[in-house]
Amino acid sequence: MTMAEAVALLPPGERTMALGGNSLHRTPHAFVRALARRTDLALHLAKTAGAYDIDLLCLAGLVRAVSAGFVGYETQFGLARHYRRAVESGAVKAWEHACYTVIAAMRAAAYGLEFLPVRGLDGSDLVKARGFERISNPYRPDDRPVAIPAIAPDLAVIHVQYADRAGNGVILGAKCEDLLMARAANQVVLTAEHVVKTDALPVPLDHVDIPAVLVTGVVESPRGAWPGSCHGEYPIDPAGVEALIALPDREALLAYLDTLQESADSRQEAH
Amino acid sequence: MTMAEAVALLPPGERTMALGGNSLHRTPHAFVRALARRTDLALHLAKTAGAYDIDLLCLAGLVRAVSAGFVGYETQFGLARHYRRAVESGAVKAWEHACYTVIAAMRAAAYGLEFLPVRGLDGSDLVKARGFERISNPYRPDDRPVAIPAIAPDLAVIHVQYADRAGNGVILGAKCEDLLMARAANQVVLTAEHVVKTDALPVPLDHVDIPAVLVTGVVESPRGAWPGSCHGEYPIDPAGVEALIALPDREALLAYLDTLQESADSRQEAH
Amino acid sequence: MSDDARCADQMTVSLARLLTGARNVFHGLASPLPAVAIALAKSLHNPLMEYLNITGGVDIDSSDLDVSTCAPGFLTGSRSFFSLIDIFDLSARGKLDVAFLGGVQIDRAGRINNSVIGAFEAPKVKLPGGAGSAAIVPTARRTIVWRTRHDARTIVERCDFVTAAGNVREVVTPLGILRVDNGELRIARWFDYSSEAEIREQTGFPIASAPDAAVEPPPTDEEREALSRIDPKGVRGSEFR
Amino acid sequence: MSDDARCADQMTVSLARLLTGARNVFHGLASPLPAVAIALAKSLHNPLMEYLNITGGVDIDSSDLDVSTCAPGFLTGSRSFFSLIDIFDLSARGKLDVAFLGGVQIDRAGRINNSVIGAFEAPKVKLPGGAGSAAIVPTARRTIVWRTRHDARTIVERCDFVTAAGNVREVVTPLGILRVDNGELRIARWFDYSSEAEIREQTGFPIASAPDAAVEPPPTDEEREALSRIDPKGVRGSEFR
Repeated sequence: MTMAEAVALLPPGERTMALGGNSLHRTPHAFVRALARRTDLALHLAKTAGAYDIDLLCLAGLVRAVSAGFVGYETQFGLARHYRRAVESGAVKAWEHACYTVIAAMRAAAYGLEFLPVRGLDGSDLVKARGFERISNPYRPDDRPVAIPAIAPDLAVIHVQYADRAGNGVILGAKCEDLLMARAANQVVLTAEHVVKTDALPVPLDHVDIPAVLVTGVVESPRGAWPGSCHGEYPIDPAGVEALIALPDREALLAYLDTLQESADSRQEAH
Repeated sequence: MTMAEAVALLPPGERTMALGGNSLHRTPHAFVRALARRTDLALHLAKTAGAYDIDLLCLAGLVRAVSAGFVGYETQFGLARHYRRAVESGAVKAWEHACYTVIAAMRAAAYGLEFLPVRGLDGSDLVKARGFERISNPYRPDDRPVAIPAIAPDLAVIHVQYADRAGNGVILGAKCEDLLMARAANQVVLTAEHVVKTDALPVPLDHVDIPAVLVTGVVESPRGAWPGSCHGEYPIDPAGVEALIALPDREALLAYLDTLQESADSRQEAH
Repeated sequence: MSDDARCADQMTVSLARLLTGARNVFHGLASPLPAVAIALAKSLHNPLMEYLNITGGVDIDSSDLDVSTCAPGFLTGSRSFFSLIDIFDLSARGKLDVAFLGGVQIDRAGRINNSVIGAFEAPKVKLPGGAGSAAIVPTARRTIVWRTRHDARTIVERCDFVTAAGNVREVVTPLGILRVDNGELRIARWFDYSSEAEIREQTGFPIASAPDAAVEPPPTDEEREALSRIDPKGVRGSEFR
Repeated sequence: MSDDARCADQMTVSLARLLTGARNVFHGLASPLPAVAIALAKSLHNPLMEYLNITGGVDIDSSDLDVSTCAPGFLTGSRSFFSLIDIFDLSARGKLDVAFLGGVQIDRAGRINNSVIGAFEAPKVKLPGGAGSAAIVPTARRTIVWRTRHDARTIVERCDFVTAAGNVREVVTPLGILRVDNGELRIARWFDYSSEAEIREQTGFPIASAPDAAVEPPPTDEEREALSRIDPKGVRGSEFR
């Protein structure tokens, strides 16, 4: 699959999309940049902790809501200012979660359920603010866990170090919530540093992280997590992160993306 | 840990125990045989599909209830007659599950919940027979999934091909429900064909199946799944299975176990 | 050729024919006939069908079929790895196309019993249990049930206990193929060695025939040849022993 | 030595001292001080403590600490692999001993706000969010909160929004250690460069002192030596820049 094909998978309109990785690490940033040129999406983005990915798509004007436990660049690069501005202006809804409730929401979707109870949240204003309802344990009525509504992404995009053409993906290092995300989503696209023959994957087939059964397509995407890190491949590139943070608006973003010369069409199909 | 130490982990009384593997495959049979000499346990056994393991412990008189989707030897060896006799006589309660509800029950325990809703079971008499209650989806009241009560084993025993001394376990081939079981249980013991140094495990550490964090002890147990199969190691030994099936009673079982010369004490400590 | 061998071949071939157009298919443990039938269908008419089994094997090469259908051989040649838990979840998400499940008793409404003969709390016979059926039959898009016996104690008016009910579409027995039409089992096909009348006689309730009821063609030469290639050890016959 | 560097060292040392006897401990992202403090505690007085982090790393060798506390370096030297999902579940099962969580606002009842300044639906400032805190603070046996600022806008009578509440035990700031006693924050320790009075003055509500309130000893020579060995790049100072 080419990056252009991957970017075209979501039909126009309101869609839910999950992005793999955590904060600046192993996130499918090349896909996000390619997607930024679309104008016909109102995305609900879902992940436990986002940064550059959510910030960029907010700047691109493609986001209507974000379900996440944390959106920001951690200590080094500070707040996600494009996201923050979009939320504070009312353009984007911050559907704040605890990271664990994003996990519960995706578990619900993966298990074919409309909600899943979760342990925790007692005392948090998030329960009321987010409209989360409690349910009664039918076996012990004074146990009233919070029921988290399912999040079933229309598409999950996951960046992996290795994939075969069939769609078996191998994640080295932190898995983040990507294995779960692949099971919760209706379609899965892998972007991969390396597309290799099945027997050249770095783990035996019975230890692949993302099973081909769930995968719609694989896009070869070397340095696809840049300017974030990719375990075993490259570290964070601070200049690349700062360049996004410094952009004032959508036009500047598109001009900046042009300078990167990584248009979707230029990507080779995975061999 | 020695096999004797593993066998002594469960305090006397009513305990819930989960056993890894599926039917005759990669089940911790050596552990089960060693446990059979105890007389002070009333076990609730939990797994999706059991065979020799459950049959043997029923013959040993150590079982009070079995939560399983299937107990039998599949096509070749027929019904689990010791289990069946124990159930039909009333000595053992068959808490029949769908395999998926065993999974839901262990997921509940792994997630710190007392129950988990599950999709499916509509039209099954198991719901009423097992006293499973439905709960209302608080966001759409006509959605009423069945709530499966948690099963939190006091001990899970899992047979793996490879483990390091710290307790990182690698399962080659079918994983069955063992990864989940390890997370649902209060304590985990691995019995391992091969105890090796961490860097000699057949997958990188970020792909181990059972994390050492959850493991109380590792017992070196070559041919520990005999007479069942162990993927990559050995196939089913039909004579060994038939020998158990043919035993008439507990006394005969203990005499038979003596002939196997694999007393718990004779096991070497893992090097 | 013995009667049993003939039944095994016919049932396997008929199960395989039912897989035309299926996108994915699953069988559990104790399922030799479905395992061979799936290999046959992939070989003859549905090569793109995704075959899932308990071991995690996906589209295995079926060179190592075994009487125990969760044996390590059910991973041989796998092109991916998709665990049993994944399969149950897939079904719960409504994305499992076809599931094969056995039934010790099958009743008029196409419901199955694998739990007990007699009362659940005090069974006369404790059966092995329904394995995944109670969760899969209602959620898989289509369930095909098979049973290597067809008599009035097997195909019954009402199961002693309903282990699973839901999307059962066909029931394949040594005598023919029953199909659930409008919530009731009907005769859809009989075999060249059986007959509509024999099915009626051996069924535990007055069974009607579907409007399109007809004789099922016996195995073709191509199917016979493929069967002996795929299953030289006769795994498909093991359920008759 | 700058004021900030002194605060960073003192806070790190104090956080490490709080880990005496802890069996396992977790920090999330954006947690440079806890990451260094854990390494310090393991090095000096609690070598058997199990250290869990977002990457899946377990008891990493801390040779590759980074300002981003979910960077790949947080797997270096790991002796196992235990994912973030596993850690949340462990906490939900009541088996997580100590969690470190940050708080932009911390209130009198030891509750924390990482969500918004102003109203939730129309925030004046949208903060990054509480990450795992809402789920972990009520389920971990003990939560230690740290904040590199201590003033009346940070330590407040009531949070604008309660992101998380539950088992917060201590709050460590540049001025000292506050402890939740009987559901209310009290002054437990001040530092040699601060004072009980300064804490009182910089706190947004009338704060009482615990019966055992006292000065916290400054870093010992051993602690200083270990700090420069463990964190030569000054990761612990990054939160003050």
